[in-house]
Amino acid sequence: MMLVAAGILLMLVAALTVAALWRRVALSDTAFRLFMVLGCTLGAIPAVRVLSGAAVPDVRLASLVPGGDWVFGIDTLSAVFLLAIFLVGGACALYGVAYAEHDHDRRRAAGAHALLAVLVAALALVVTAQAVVPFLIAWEVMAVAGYLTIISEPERAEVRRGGLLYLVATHTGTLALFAVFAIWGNGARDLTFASLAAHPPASAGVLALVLWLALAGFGVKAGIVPLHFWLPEAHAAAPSHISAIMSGLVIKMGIYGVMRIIALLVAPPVWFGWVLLALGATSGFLGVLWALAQHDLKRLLAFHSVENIGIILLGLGAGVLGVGYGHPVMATLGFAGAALHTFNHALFKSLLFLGAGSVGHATGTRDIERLGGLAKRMPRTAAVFLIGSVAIVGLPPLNGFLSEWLVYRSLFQGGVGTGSARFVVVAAVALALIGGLALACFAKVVAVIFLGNPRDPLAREARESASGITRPMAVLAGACVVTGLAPVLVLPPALRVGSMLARSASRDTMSLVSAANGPVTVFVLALAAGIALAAGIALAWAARRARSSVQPSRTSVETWACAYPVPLTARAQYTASSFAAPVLALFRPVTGVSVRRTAHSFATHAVDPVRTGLVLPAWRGVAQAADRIRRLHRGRISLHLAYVIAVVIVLLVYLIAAGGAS
Amino acid sequence: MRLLAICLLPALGAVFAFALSGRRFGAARVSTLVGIAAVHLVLVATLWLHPAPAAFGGWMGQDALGLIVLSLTSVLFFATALYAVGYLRRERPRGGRVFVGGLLGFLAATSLVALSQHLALLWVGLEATTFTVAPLIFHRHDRRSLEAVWKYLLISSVGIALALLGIFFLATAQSGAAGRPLLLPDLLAHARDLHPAWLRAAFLFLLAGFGTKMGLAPLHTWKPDTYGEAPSLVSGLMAGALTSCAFLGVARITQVTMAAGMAPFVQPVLLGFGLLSLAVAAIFIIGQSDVKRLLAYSSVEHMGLLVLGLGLGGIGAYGTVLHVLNNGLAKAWLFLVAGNVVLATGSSAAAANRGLMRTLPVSGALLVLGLFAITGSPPFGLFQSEFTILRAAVGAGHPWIAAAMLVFLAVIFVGMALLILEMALGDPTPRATRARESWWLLAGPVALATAVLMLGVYIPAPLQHALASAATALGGLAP
Amino acid sequence: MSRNALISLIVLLVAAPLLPGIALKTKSVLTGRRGAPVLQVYYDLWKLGWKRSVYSATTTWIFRAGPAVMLVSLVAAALFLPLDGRAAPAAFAGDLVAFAALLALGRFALVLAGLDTGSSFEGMGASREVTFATFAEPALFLCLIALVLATGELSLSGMLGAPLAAAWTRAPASLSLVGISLFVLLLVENSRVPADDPATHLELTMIHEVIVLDHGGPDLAVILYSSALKLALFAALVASVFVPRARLGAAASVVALLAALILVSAAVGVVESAMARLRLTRVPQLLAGAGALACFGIVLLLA
Amino acid sequence: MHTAPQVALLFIVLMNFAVLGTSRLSTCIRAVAVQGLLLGVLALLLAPRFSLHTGVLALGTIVVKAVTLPWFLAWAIREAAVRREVEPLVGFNASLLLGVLAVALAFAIAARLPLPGMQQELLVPVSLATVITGFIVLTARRKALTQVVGYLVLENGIYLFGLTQTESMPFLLELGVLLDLFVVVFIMGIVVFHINREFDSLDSARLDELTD
Repeated sequence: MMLVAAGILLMLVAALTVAALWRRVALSDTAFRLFMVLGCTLGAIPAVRVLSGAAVPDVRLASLVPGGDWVFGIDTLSAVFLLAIFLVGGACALYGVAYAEHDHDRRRAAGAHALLAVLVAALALVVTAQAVVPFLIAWEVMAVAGYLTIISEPERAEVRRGGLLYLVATHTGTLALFAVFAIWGNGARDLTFASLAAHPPASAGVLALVLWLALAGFGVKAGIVPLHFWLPEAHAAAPSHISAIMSGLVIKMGIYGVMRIIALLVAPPVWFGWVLLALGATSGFLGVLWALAQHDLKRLLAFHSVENIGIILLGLGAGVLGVGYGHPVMATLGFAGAALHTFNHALFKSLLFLGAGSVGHATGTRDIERLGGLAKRMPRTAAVFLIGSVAIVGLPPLNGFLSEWLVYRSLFQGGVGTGSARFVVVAAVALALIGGLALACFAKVVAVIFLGNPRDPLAREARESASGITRPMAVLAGACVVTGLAPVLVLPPALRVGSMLARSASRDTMSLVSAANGPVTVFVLALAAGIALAAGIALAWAARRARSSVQPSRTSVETWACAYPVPLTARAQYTASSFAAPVLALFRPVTGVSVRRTAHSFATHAVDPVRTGLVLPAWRGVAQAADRIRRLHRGRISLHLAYVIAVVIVLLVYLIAAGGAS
Repeated sequence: MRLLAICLLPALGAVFAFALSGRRFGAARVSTLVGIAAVHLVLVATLWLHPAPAAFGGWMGQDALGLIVLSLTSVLFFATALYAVGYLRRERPRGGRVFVGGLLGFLAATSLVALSQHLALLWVGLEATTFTVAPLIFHRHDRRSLEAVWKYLLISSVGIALALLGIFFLATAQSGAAGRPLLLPDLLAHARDLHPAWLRAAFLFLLAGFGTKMGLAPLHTWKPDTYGEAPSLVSGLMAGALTSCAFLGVARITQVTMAAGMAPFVQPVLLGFGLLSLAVAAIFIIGQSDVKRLLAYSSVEHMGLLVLGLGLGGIGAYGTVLHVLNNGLAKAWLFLVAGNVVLATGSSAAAANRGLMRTLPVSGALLVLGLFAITGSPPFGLFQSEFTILRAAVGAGHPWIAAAMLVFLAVIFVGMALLILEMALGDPTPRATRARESWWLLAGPVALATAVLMLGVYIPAPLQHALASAATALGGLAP
Repeated sequence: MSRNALISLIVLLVAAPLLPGIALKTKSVLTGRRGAPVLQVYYDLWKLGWKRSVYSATTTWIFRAGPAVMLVSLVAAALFLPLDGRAAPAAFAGDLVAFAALLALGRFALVLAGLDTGSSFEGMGASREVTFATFAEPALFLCLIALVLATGELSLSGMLGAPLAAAWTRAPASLSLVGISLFVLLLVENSRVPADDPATHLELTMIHEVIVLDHGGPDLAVILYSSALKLALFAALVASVFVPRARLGAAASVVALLAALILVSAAVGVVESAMARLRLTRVPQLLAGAGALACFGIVLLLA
Repeated sequence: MHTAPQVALLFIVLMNFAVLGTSRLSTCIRAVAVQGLLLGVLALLLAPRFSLHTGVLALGTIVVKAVTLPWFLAWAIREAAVRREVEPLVGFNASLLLGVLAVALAFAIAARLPLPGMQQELLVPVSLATVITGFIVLTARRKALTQVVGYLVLENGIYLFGLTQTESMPFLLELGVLLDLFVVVFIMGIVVFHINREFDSLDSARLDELTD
């Protein structure tokens, strides 16, 4: 734990140096890069050690404020998140420095870097805090640092609105967390997680209240539908490397919270599992559907975070049901799937956001309808974005498939079991539908942005981003590929987390690890065999052709346009709206899409139905009610004195009533 | 002997400052203000190291609760004095004499309230604060401050009159019992044999009287006008120190009633006032457009929290006493920063002050951090006290009160965030250039901000001990 | 990886192009025409193999990689099917998910390759392909879930192998429902008549043919072979459900496999001759119908 | 002999009604002056034995409540040149009615609060009645000066109750209370003077610029 503390300290030092010497750009940038990389690696070491089975001693500070000692420690659950934090946090920090290299306002850039370092440090503290008070303090510092990084360009009204929506949502969530820990810690000896675990809520009613409040509090941060309304706005407002950290890490704290609550509860109730399953399915389905309807790249990716949170919840739900119905294997696989998907999502989602940032940086716009043909102009960004897309859709060779496979595996394990756990298997259909929609969405994104002809001069003049920007993306993409192709690296730690949450005996985990490890390697071998077979045929065929007199292929031809005399213009291509229209038509009531159809153009505009239909009207209602009450209170002095007299009379009546009673 | 000095020194200073009429004595007046503030702070600090014996025939004494309020007042006054140096240099007020005299008189009055063990003496001190603050509110001599001071005088005097009636009721209640009349130690010793009917009446009227001075809803109507129109440092002092002294009055009578075992009678009233204040603050904060009026309603909210904590008992009492300290420091910090804003742009309306982070970077940052502090976000002290009060609400078996408290806090956060963030972050009005912020105007708020941040993370041992004994005195217990 | 499984795999890979020919042959015979020879697809493959491939200027490496990735994914998917009725070359608990994901990978590659050309026809095809996929995947999973519930096995080898025969005795009704819905799935996935008409020439109505409009020469050959292989995979799936071949001998199982494939493609031919194309918006309802059948099967099993 | 204090108490209640009923400010001020005088007399009557303490106290009361403050208010009237409460928020007859109700309420409350060892059972109800009358005048009138008069009536009611505690309230504190009262009313007078100069009318209803 000391190393993590050292890492965090280094990051704060990085923040201070960049804030102090912001005038000397070169020095502060290199110092910042050095400290951040050093801090992240130092912090990552204990995480890796814990994940590989070793134990790291806790750090216990005497209680200086009410609420018992401050304990910090790393268990397997925090280790997974810690590793993701340091990996993605470091990459985003380096990307941020390169991104702001030629930013004219040096003061603001330095401020942004310092805040980013504080945000990563706060994230590390949140996952290592093992007591309520430090957890809540780190939680709010993370929320506030997140807010300040989001509004790095405050002059734009859209940024201010997005930031405010984020801040209000997280603060309300934090208040719900206050209630959770106040209720849970009511009878406990002190407010450390250990004593909370030793003293679970007594009655089922209190447990239900605590769980619903925890779901609300952590759900707002994680972006579970319908509490996700702030997420797209905040991501659209923030600079891309901040959205990467937001989506990759900050919303994962919501998931970490739910997992920590499950870890603290000896036996999470069965209904909680079904609720998680239902929320996961709705969040997943609605998240990807709304993503399909978006044209703003960052909003689209933000909605996809909601979808992936849905998938993680499906895993968690399967885990809780496994524990509830007494299926340790199902529980372990479910939790392992959830933990692994959280880690994977942190990797490929931040990769996609950095890619979006690179595209935005080069073209200056986020609206994908105006892009196209960037693969030729920005080959490295295109390749990396493609890797991210394949991973997020969960297609075989990469890590996204691995974690989705674990979740599927736990759901099917339920089906094979006996008793009412068999109904769990139906959730697999929801996951399949989500997968199908995700495929549609990312086919659209990749095709509309990178393939075909550029639809706008902006896209035509785009240049590849500097190496400082593409290098962190390459690192993340590499991580995705490695974890995808070498599951033996990632599966054992994930299963170790799963068994910790499912409280299954370690003996089971080892058998499970071998059970899970074996087949996946078989899968990779099968894939390799397929490639080898196809390559063999192709080579043999190419050799025969080479001997024959077939001319080489021609590449100067225009795309075939049914022999139309004029060559195809960019307008002939399918746009994002037209590509997604048939799918959205199937789910019209839920998508919040408004179609604008004129004689010569077709465009859809999508708005988040929860935000416009539920949250904003609710707030307007409260404000109007307050306004009406305020109008009763005009400024006249006699009215104010009348209030004083009214109080005196009420107190006198109370005196007589109570006086008589005692 | 030191207790007398703590009260008399500022009084003499006030007379001395009042005597130095004319502009050429301006520097002398200001140096007396800062000098006396410093000496007062040192004297109070010595009280912490080795407590002073009771003085003036037992009428003045030092107990945990009084000491906390006294040190809060002294710290706030010193910060405000530093601020006043910068303020008076920039404002060049006509009545500099009245201004400094009033401030020092205010310090004397509040010190008297904090140290008095005799309830009537406490009443006289509190009444004295009313007429020392009145000329300060009327500082700008324009139509709006005239209306503010008239409303303040009328409502406060009516409140104080009710408190006087309460004190007479208490005296009658004690007529049967042994011990010197109206002296807190004796009252507490013989609490059981006070006449119950009169004690109840005394509690209610004292609560109504001091509640008006505190600004509990619905007796709060003078607060937004007064804090809105008075100079910011005066509003800061009133919101931080004056309300704490008024709360001290309520705390004294609660001590007596708790000792007399009347908790079932007392607690519902306190809870009622607390929730009503939170509700009124929430309703009036939404859509607020003036930052000082916003802070006034925030003060109503925090007074509601104080009384709520007191009414909940258990660790709620500890939360309340800690909250007095936190709220005082945070309120003064925010009012001083609002003062900077008003000094730079001449108006406290949100519309006129957009883009503060660009024009007044340090004040803008302090304002945004202040928003998080005053709404009880964790790293700051107010989170500790509000969280303790919440835990007390759950512990005392009032889940609905805890729920209502959280809902109101959420709505208040939204209202305040809407205003303050729009001010701090909006695109600056074109003519506003980056003003140079003088060090005098920033020293106070920065010091107070670090104090509030410290209290959020670390409570020093002597303070912890004082808080615990104050909580037990109020019928609660330390967490 | 028994010898028999290897032989069945090779038989499948070789015989794949035969199936579209048989389907076409049956359709033309039933509609009173001689129709193209059964081996027509082999001739096309050979012809295309020797042609020069032409690539449009707007395309990138994705256009060239599309067909290759599709072929590889389908071959890998074939490895998981228990073609000899007992065990697939590669099998592990949860490989049904891998099978579905490989199909999805193939589809993703094809769609991207199509969109790379920047022509509206490919865009149209891709959009429709993706729309049908959103319903096809859940339908496929419903069928697989039903098989899991029926046989209590988690890998395709188990589900479609020996335990399936025992399962038939226990729940014949639900398994037949699953078989039918798999057959409907086959028709939609391989763009057979009710969903799409392989013989049409009007690009606006095509789905699969229009995605590959710009592919030529060897690329088109690979794509033709891949789609034939995909048809063979689905036919094998349907065949394994209806005709459990676990108890037959080594040679007998291979013959049985071939016979089943021919039978299924003939059935496809019959359906093509009997029905006309559905309107585009009806196809999702058709898939939903297939899904409903599978759901009904599941309910029967769970009840 | 105890009838004399009762007579004085009855006169105080009469003065209450005078303040409520009259529309002329000068009558109000004279009524308050008489009340102050009666308070001084009562202080002497109620004290068990005449001592320097009670003598100085009574004298102080008379000087402050009966002489200086009314004189100061009269000066304020001349300064502001205002004669009459034009149209009060609550009509004069309605105020009188409220006054009667106030007395009834006071007696009801006093019945529930038995004053231990109190020989003068009339004193508590009268003081409560005066307090409530003070409230009525404060809220029912628009002129700032009338509101100050209302505050004085309120203060007299409380002071009247204070007389029961002569032996428990040390001398210094009585003076403190008197001093406070004097200074507050003095400052109110200055503010009234400013209101008159600013708004050239004493109608406090005009003071409603500060709203949310």
